[in-house]
Amino acid sequence: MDAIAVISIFVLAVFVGFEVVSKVSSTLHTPLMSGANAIHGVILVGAIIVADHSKTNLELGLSLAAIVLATINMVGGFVVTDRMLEMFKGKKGGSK
Amino acid sequence: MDAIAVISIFVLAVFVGFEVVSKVSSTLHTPLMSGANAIHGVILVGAIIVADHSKTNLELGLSLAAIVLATINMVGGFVVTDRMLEMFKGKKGGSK
Amino acid sequence: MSQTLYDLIGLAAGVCFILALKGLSHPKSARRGNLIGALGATIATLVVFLYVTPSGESTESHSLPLHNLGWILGAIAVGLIIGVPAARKVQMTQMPQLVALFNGVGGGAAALVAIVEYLNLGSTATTAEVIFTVFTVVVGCVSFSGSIITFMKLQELMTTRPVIFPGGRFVIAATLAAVLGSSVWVVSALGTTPLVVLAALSLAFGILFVLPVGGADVPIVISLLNAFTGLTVAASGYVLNSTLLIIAGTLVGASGTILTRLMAEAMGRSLFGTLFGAFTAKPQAATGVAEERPVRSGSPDDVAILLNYARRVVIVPGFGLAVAQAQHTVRELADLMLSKGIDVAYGIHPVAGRMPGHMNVLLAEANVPYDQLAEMEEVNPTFGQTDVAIVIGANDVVNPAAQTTPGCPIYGMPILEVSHAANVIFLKRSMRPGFAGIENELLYDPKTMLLFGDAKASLTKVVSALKAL
Amino acid sequence: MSQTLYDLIGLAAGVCFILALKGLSHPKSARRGNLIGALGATIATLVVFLYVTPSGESTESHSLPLHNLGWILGAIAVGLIIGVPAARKVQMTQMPQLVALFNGVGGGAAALVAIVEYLNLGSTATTAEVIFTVFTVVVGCVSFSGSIITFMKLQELMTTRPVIFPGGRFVIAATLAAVLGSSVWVVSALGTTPLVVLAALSLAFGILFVLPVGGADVPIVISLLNAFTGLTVAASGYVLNSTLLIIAGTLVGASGTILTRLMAEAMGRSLFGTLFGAFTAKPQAATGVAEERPVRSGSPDDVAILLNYARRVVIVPGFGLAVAQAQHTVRELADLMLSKGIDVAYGIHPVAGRMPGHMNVLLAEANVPYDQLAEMEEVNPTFGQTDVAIVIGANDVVNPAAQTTPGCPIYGMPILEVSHAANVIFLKRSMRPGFAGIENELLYDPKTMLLFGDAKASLTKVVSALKAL
Ligand SMILES: NC(=O)c1ccc[n+]([C@@H]2O[C@H](COP(=O)([O-])OP(=O)(O)OC[C@H]3O[C@@H](n4cnc5c(N)ncnc54)[C@H](OP(=O)(O)O)[C@@H]3O)[C@@H](O)[C@H]2O)c1
Ligand SMILES: NC(=O)c1ccc[n+]([C@@H]2O[C@H](COP(=O)([O-])OP(=O)(O)OC[C@H]3O[C@@H](n4cnc5c(N)ncnc54)[C@H](OP(=O)(O)O)[C@@H]3O)[C@@H](O)[C@H]2O)c1
Repeated sequence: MDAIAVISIFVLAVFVGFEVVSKVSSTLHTPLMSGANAIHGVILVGAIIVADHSKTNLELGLSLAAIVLATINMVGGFVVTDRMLEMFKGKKGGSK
Repeated sequence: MDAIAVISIFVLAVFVGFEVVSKVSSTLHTPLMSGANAIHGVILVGAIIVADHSKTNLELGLSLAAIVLATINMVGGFVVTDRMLEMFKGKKGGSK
Repeated sequence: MSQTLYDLIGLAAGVCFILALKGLSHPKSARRGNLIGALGATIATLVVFLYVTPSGESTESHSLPLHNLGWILGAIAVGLIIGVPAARKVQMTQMPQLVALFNGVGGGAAALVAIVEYLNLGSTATTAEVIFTVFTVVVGCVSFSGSIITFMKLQELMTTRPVIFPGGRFVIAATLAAVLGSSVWVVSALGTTPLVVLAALSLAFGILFVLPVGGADVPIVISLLNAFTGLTVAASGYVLNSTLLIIAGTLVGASGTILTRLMAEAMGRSLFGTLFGAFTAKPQAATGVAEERPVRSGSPDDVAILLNYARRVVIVPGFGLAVAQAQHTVRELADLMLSKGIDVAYGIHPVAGRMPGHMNVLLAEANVPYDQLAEMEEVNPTFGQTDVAIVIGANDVVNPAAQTTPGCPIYGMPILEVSHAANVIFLKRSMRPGFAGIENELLYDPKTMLLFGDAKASLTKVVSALKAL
Repeated sequence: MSQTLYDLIGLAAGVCFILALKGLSHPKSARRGNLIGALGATIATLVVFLYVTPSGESTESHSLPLHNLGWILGAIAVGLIIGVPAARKVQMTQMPQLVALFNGVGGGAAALVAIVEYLNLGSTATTAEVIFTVFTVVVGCVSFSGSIITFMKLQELMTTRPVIFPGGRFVIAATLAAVLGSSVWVVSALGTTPLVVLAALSLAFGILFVLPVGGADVPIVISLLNAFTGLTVAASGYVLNSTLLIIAGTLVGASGTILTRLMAEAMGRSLFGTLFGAFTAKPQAATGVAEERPVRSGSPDDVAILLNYARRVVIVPGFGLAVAQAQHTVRELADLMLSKGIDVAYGIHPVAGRMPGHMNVLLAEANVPYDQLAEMEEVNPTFGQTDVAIVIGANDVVNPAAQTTPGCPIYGMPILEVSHAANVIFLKRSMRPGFAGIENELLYDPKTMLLFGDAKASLTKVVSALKAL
């Protein structure tokens, strides 16, 4: 992909990120942070790619470590965000 | 530029366009339409490029026509939008 | 200038356009937003003179200056000479049609660019390029001819009512089929003839597509065509390999689509119904003829007396106020009433006039303070406590038919419910109906008083009568 | 799977992430948004097993399955086994540190990916790739070690107060300079050693960068590091030629930056001051020691009587409520007061607790109706008409020092002005200060009554006392 395409994608994604989040209420700051945190766990994809490319044991070891960390970030992040948000639905009332 | 880059740019620009405009009040519908209209006058750039590429008189004639139309769209659009918006500032009061 | 620098400047122009749209979405920053957009457009135009991306397939760069530079500058000058004075001199009442026109020429320009590039590429064009060219030609031409028709409708060069002829829907469907057929023809056979046929058919389709649209829906259609033109610009960007055009065109396409939906909502129309009006609407009996039924008409003095003893008055302005250029006079009246301790508000319908926000613009011109302008949702619940609703050159936006007569062209549009006020005064010149061409029952209501005459003249008389009291 | 299809699926995952952030910004759609994000992540992960883009320079494709497939699946399993239970079992009060930890491991993963790719590319790496690698390693390592420190602060494995040692600012500046220097070294010399040095220095810098941050600013720092990690993911995307990673990373980077600013605003902190605290703050005298001054402490019965005769009560929950897990008990108290005809509202400070929205989450867990939760701006003007403000496990968020003591760690933060209420009741266990470690003058105010003890136990006693009245 050529440089200008990458830069364009970057700039546009910056605007999307800014716009989408710019009016969030403070109640949602934490789940939003946690959800965004989970999203960058998609580095897992990168970790898998480099594990596939690995030619030495060192490379493989490091990339497996990256996979473990990225999986924790991604899966843990989505689960913990979901748990937080689950509590927000409380409105309907009813017993715990 | 490869296809995926073009598609990514397109998709991201769609989101930017949607997000940016999604909460505009009805008072600004017309200036916004008119301003967006002026923006697509940037096809003038395309018209200049094809005028430069033109090899036959037919091509040149058509691209000059395109330049005229695009210039009208772009410049006229920004001027008319500015005139509309100028009136919105009226708040401060004072005589006309 | 290097390719990368050129591209980066193009991207900067694209960012200007994003900021422009962002700015235009907020009253305070709107004007600056527009200027940022103009800046972006200027940068983009200037920089193209310094570097021209090699077209589509060919990768050879070429030396400056551009070929045909003199011609190009001349054409730009012609465009400026036509465009700037038109934009400068147009009256407020005619802005909507000017916007329609500008949009149309933009669509035309995009179609022409696509055609020239197609001729230029000849047999070297890739299939993707041909497909994008076809798209641009079709949509650009539809936008061009469609906008011309909307221009004529708004300028009242032709009827503002839906033009529906027997069998029309079949003609439209057939034209659409022909457009699609010749698109396939262009892609498979290539060559100039199919493209000319395609362009001609698309122009015809644009006309047929807009003709059946009712006058009230015209601004929605302008907005839609505007979004279309944006997409054609994006498609041209692909063919010309210009990131800037892709970004700018897509932005306009996306924001235009949202805007179209928002406008349709504000007018209480379904977008689908608007667009496929031709397929659903039946030819209607003309209902626009004024009937001979008794009405209560009054003198400026009668109006002044009613106002003088009111505690709360709501002024409902409409298109006629713009025609009569009576915005300053109405402000004078409002100030006079305020000085007499009367509670005065302006009830602003989102689609009063001929463009959304028309009344706001008009009254802002007369320096009416914002806080006196009440939006429809705000003012409707207050009509019950209102002594006089004075309707100045408005008609459709207060027409109860929108609530009571299913099938009428404005059915479903939210209206200003002036009939809940104790008294209604209409200032208009005749019994002629408004834009939608339908009778307004409220004119015959016993609590309605009509003051005939040009709005400005009538208002001036009312003001002096009120002063004299 | 063809490259194009693979890329398109990646783009679809990117769109999922956009929709996820969009959803997360609105209370109603937040949960669905998170699930859409999880869906996108799942798609992206599954599809990478079907096709692997050739890395950087090399363009040879290779046949499936992936090399080292078993190892890869095993590592994922390990990650799941660690991550899922941790996320499932963590208590609400510990979520912030868990988020910090997850963020840190993400940064670490990005740094590792960059290092491996660098080793793999060897001398074939372009300068751009090396620069992006350096960026990823530096920022990823800073994010990793910084997050670990924030985790330790929040988990109270170390002091929550700013750690400032004499000359600290020079050490930090020197480390930063060393990081920059070794970055240049990596770019110019290439090779493994410089990279290892760079990583080590970056880790050290992350620690030094976060140590001087005051406890109250920790969530801001987490958010900032989160944005940083996003950017490293985007940079990895460039090196690995993955549009998905570029989009996802940039999204997180941009939204994280905005979020950081919003959070800093909500806490009344300047972002600059927070980040460069190390360079501006002076070592402070410890103020966290409880003084020996008279306070008015009461019994549960005293509290119940005060409440019983109040017309309006505002409940101000804070971190202690979360510690004591007293959300159900507080609801019981509120319901009881309501049944006695007392006007009850919860005054929610945006940064009460240890994460923004902590109190909302906690009280929602106890099914407290939304309409009883009043935001700070709403509730502050009503304290004048409030008979009793009952502060349950909160301290900093009601500490007048934020308004009166320039230079104290929370100076400038908007607070809940409970001192305007006729009576203030504090439920806490001791005279120890809150998170920011500063004395609260309000505790010594004559109109303040203290009820010492664990919040849940105290509340239970108050409820039974109030029932008995
Ligand atoms: N705002 C938009 O975006 C937009 C755009 C296009 C169409 N529309 C449509 O336009 C209509 C707007 O409604 P509206 O109530 O504002 O206008 P209207 O329904 O068109 O009514 C205008 C009224 O003003 C009177 N009038 C015209 N010139 C006048 C003058 N010089 N002095 C006094 N009265 C004068 C006309 O009656 P006489 O001829 O008897 O004087 C007419 O009854 C709606 O149907 C709307 O859907 C709106
Ligand atoms: N919300 C966020 O995003 C966030 C994140 C990180 C930091 N912060 C910071 O955290 C602070 C939040 O303020 P806050 O007023 O909620 O909390 P705080 O200032 O930390 O005060 C908590 C109070 O609860 C009491 N407490 C603790 N456990 C208790 C228990 N089991 N029963 C009864 N009382 C108990 C403590 O006193 P005893 O020990 O005497 O009982 C303490 O005074 C602010 O400084 C804020 O800036 C906020």
